[in-house]
Amino acid sequence: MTESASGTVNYLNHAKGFKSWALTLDHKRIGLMYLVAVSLAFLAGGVLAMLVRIELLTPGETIMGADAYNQAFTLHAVLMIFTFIIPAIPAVMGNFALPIQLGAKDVAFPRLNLASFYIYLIGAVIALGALVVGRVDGGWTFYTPYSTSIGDGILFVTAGIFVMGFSSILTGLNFIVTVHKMRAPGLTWNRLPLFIWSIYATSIVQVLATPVIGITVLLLFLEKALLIGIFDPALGGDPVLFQHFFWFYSHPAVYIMILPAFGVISDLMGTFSRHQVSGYKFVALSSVAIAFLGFLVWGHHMFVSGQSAISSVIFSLITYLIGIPTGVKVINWVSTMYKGSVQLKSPMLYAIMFLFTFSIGGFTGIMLGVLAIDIHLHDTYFVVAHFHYVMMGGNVIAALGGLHYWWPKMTGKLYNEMLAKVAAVLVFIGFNLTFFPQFIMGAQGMPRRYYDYLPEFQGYHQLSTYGSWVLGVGFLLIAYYLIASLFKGKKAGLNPWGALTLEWTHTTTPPDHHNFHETPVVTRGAYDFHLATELFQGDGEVTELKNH
Amino acid sequence: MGDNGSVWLPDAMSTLAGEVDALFWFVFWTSTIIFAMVIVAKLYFVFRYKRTDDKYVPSPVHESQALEAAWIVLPTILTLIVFTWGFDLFVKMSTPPPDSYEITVRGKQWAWEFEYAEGALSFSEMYVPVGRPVKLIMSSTDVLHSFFIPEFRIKHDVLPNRYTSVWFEATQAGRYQIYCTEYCGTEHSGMLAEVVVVSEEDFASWILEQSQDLPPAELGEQLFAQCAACHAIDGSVKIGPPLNGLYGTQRALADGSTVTADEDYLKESILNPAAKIAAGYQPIMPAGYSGMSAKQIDGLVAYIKSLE
Amino acid sequence: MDNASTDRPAHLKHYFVSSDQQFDAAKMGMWLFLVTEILLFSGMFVAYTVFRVWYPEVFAHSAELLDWKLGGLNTIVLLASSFTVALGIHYAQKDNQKGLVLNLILTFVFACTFLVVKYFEYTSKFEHGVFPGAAFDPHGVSHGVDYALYNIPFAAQFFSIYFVMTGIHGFHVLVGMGLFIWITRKAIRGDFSSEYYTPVENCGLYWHLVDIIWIFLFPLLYLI
Amino acid sequence: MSQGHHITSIKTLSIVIGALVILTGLTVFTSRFDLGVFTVPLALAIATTKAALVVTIFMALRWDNKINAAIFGIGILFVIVFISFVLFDTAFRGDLPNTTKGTIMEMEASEAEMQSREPDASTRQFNRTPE
Ligand code: HEA
Ligand code: HEA
Ligand code: HEC
Ligand code: CUA
Ligand SMILES: [Cu+2]
Repeated sequence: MTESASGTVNYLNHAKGFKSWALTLDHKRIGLMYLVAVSLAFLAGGVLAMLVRIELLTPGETIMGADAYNQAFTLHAVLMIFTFIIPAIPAVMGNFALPIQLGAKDVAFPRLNLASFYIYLIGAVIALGALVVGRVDGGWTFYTPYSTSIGDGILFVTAGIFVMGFSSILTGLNFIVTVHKMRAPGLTWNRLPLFIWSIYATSIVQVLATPVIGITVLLLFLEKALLIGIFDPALGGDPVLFQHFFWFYSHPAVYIMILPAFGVISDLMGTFSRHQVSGYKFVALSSVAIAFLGFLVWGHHMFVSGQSAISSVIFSLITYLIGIPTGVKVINWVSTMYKGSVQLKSPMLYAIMFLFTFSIGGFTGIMLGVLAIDIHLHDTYFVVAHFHYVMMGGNVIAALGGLHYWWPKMTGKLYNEMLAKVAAVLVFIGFNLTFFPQFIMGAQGMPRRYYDYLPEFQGYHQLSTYGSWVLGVGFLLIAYYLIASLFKGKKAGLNPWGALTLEWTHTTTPPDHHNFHETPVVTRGAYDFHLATELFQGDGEVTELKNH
Repeated sequence: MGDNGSVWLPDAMSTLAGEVDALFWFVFWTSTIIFAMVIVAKLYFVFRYKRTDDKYVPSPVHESQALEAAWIVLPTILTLIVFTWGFDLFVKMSTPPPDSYEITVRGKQWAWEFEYAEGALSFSEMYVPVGRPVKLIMSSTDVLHSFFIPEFRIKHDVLPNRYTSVWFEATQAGRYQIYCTEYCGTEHSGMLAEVVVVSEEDFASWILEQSQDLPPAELGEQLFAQCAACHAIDGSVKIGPPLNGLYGTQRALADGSTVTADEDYLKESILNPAAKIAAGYQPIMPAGYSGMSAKQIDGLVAYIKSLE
Repeated sequence: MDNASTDRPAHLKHYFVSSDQQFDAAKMGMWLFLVTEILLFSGMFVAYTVFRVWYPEVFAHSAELLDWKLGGLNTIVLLASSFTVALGIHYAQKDNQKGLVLNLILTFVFACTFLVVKYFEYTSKFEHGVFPGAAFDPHGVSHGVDYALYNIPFAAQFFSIYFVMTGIHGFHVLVGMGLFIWITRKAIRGDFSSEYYTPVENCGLYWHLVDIIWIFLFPLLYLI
Repeated sequence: MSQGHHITSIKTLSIVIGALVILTGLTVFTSRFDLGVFTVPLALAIATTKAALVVTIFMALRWDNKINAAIFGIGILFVIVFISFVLFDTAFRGDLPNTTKGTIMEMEASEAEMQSREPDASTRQFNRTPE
């Protein structure tokens, strides 16, 4: 990255040395540091997933014992959820792109932003301390009283999650204030890029829900350390109450994971169809609707837990309602392409794949929300498949789309488009091969969190494991060409995709240290391609931009 | 698959299973149809409106409020249908008929124990009569478990502080798998059992047989089902030490001393496992077996003695 | 960094357009932060409500063990400190340095008083074996109260909730004291004026929230 | 710029602190009497009034930007959601017969009590739902 973008001064090269990164207040650099951290977390979580899959290749012990397996899937989930997927899009792409899309010079509280990053790192390290101290095998849901009766490792994991929660809260708080207070002149709410709308909605959820996981893990910590008897039935507590606490956060948290993905997809759909995103207002407001409704459905994880029927009914009903704003989005994305000009670059390829995989995940979510059906499907591989389809097939696929979209802007380099397409297809095939069979075996009755299983499920498990290998190859390929692009990638133009948001039209590639030399004045919506007068361009060509 | 199962669902073997399946298929097919429409439209648009001219900027399409509203109203109606249906069935599945035959089920790390009204006990096999509603009254002696029989489409968490129940009416004799589906520790995946559905007469005679006195070693063999998750009897090491050939040997303990594995030692190991810890093992054997009757303990000891 | 043009005051960060924007942003951030605090405490209130609904008699009975006089005293102390903070901000807005500093110091003193009272409350409970969690074992007699009478099922839950709630609250008081030391020093240095007093305003907001939490804790734990 | 910011007069602040102290006295005073079902609502109503005074005047939300009031309101709303939705479960646990109303601990306690009353009540029944 030494002399990117033909020696012009930009945020990557204006200052050098370790300190200029470690102490930077620049949202773009912080975004990049998150990118590195989050990728490592994904790598670690992914390696554990591979081990889990290999273990399940045959019934009984394949490569590890029951204890090791239980810790592997717990750690896989904790890493993936708390250290990877929650910060993935907001902290990486949100940090990088959101202030520029707003026409701001930085986020509202840059110091807080840097602090969030370090808090995240500290939290992650504490959580991993559990590995050193003792076994943690409760599953990522840590249901009591099992979780409080296992080793002391649980204290570290809860402390780590507590700390990482602050990072998430502070990031969300920062973005809400930034969106409210730092929009460029002319950038009305109706003109905001949909990415911003969805990050905004996400931030609301982060601010409102994360404190509750804080108090939950704190109480769990005290339950273990002092036996305070709120959750532990042996001491007069109620284990189902813990589940309420946990899911009050963790259901909204799934919208922390998916709403940013929605935002990325909206931006990709608009840009690569070169068309107004259809139903702009509906798409924007449905994010906020999902954010709020998302708080009212947590009990759908507890239909067989022994909670009262009246709450099951309420939760089930509201669960369906979430499908409606989501459906509004899906259908509007599809109709954005209608009479558009669709270009299948690799980011768009991911967006198209997203529609497929996320919809499967969403529809199976609706099936799980049906009271009578969930009784059969709860805690089987059907649920495992559902949430990988929404998290991996939703968030991760969208994150890959976003990464490929913003990569040229972040690094100033173009990656190999051919390899990118191959990798996208590999990921798509591998993903479906891994997780589709899990729907079937789940419906057949294969319970989750099983180290050993009955021989009749072996065929499905094998398919799934082979799929995970294809997936692994796909990710390795992505890692390869992205890293390679840093060293020998072609120089990226100002606006290789012909997008209309400010990071493409009003700043250099890579962006200047202060984003803009003059505060941009916005005169049109984020997807008003027909009002744009600048030339659209192919790869690498330099465009004449109106305001430069 | 079996007689009335499919690629997706296992055989439906209880009176309500068929109704659950009907709902499942309704949701499955409506979802599939909507999904297919989304995907077909998507693919069609991708190819139909593929970019050919790099300079071409399409003009915006006028949005139809009516269309937007339709996307909101239609799914709402569909989901409300599914909700009502699912709720209705849920209530049915949660309300056992008053004349149900009752079995008490206890989950413990990591075995199931079934106690019948007549006082009979069984482990890892639950006998039930065909064609008669059966209600299971369940509790746990340690952590959360969950009781799941796929063929009957029933599942409910088993809690340590509360009785929960499920009910079913089996429609055909046969053996079906019981799983634990709430994560409960190392051997969670080994917490299996089977439900054995037999005719009303066979059930009656089985119960009768159970209440008769068994020779101690045979009683012990039955009871041992709940130990089998941790103790092998073929010399292999599971979570606990193998118990065959144990009797009469010298045991090294974790504190460095040794002890002869006589009857007293066996008894103590069961009643108060923490007292003497076998070297090389974690002190994780549950203390919950002290509740067994003297006869049962004697049976277990006799059985362990008999193991070669 | 060509922004540092002449008319920008020293406290204005380069990425803000105006002092007003900066002030509004900071204040909005603070309100958001307060909301996260409220939700953090909400977990404890949920636990309290659930157990209270299940065991109302036990909770009403256990509450008798807490000294409402000390609790009431602390309520007044915290209310007074809220008042002095509000006064402090008033003086800051009026450019009255002395008034500001004096009131900040008073607030700090009230906060100390609160914690001292809390300390005596805690120790008098510990003496009689009233601990959170498994160590709960009330015994002995003091002021004519026989503690052993409170050794009933689910009283332990009440006291666990009491200690966790007041403990977290006390921690917030401690943090608040740290904040007041910090801004008092700045105030003495003369950093604040009617043009710029954002930190005072935000610390004040935080402190009022701590007060509000206590306003609810007091009747719930001590009185009913 | 301070012209834009509301300055609360010392008089207003003093009135509020007076009211707060009086309300504190009132809540202590009323708690001395047994008001039955009104005990809790009354205490909560007084506490809410006090909190509202602090929020609107001391924290100056009354004169503040509307967005801050909205933020605060949403926060309170979700606390209410949290408490009430949890109560939908905990207050109605056991409304279908597949979960018992009482915990095993409670059932055993009432069982023991019944047995001590009528010596021959020896058959143990699990599926009874005690009130
Ligand atoms: C990114 C994460 C994410 C997302 C977005 C979702 C989205 C949804 N989830 Fe999922 N879920 C998880 C992550 C996620 N989930 C996780 C991690 C678990 C398991 C946790 C654990 O136990 O470990 C879980 C578990 C889970 C359960 C509990 C299962 C069980 O344990 O028994 C349920 C039950 O209701 C559920 C429902 C839903 C629903 C209804 C949606 C909806 O939001 C989906 C909405 C989308 C659509 C419906 C598709 C698009 C819509 C249309 C094209 C319009 C037409 C639609 C209709 C007519 C309906 N989820
Ligand atoms: C974001 C969330 C997320 C993601 C992305 C994944 C990804 C994967 N998961 Fe995960 N999983 C969960 C969240 C997630 N999972 C959760 C919450 C659970 C529940 C746990 C519980 O029950 O408590 C679970 C459980 C779970 C199970 C069930 C275990 C059980 O119940 O017994 C299985 C089994 O197949 C599985 C498999 C996989 C696989 C094969 C992937 C693959 O998609 C992984 C692919 C990734 C890689 C192969 C990494 C390669 C990456 C690179 C090479 C990157 C390059 C690096 C740089 C650029 C530095 N997961
Ligand atoms: C949770 C797993 C678990 C279960 C279930 C379990 N045990 Fe054990 N058992 C252990 C472990 C671990 C040890 C070794 C540590 C010790 O000595 O306590 C052990 C030790 C023993 C010993 C002493 C063996 C020796 O080598 O010295 C006996 C006898 C025994 N168990 C009998 C039983 C019987 C009988 C049951 C069922 C009624 C049972 N156990 C159930 C885990 C278990
Ligand atoms: Cu018992 Cu899992
Ligand atoms: Cu959910």
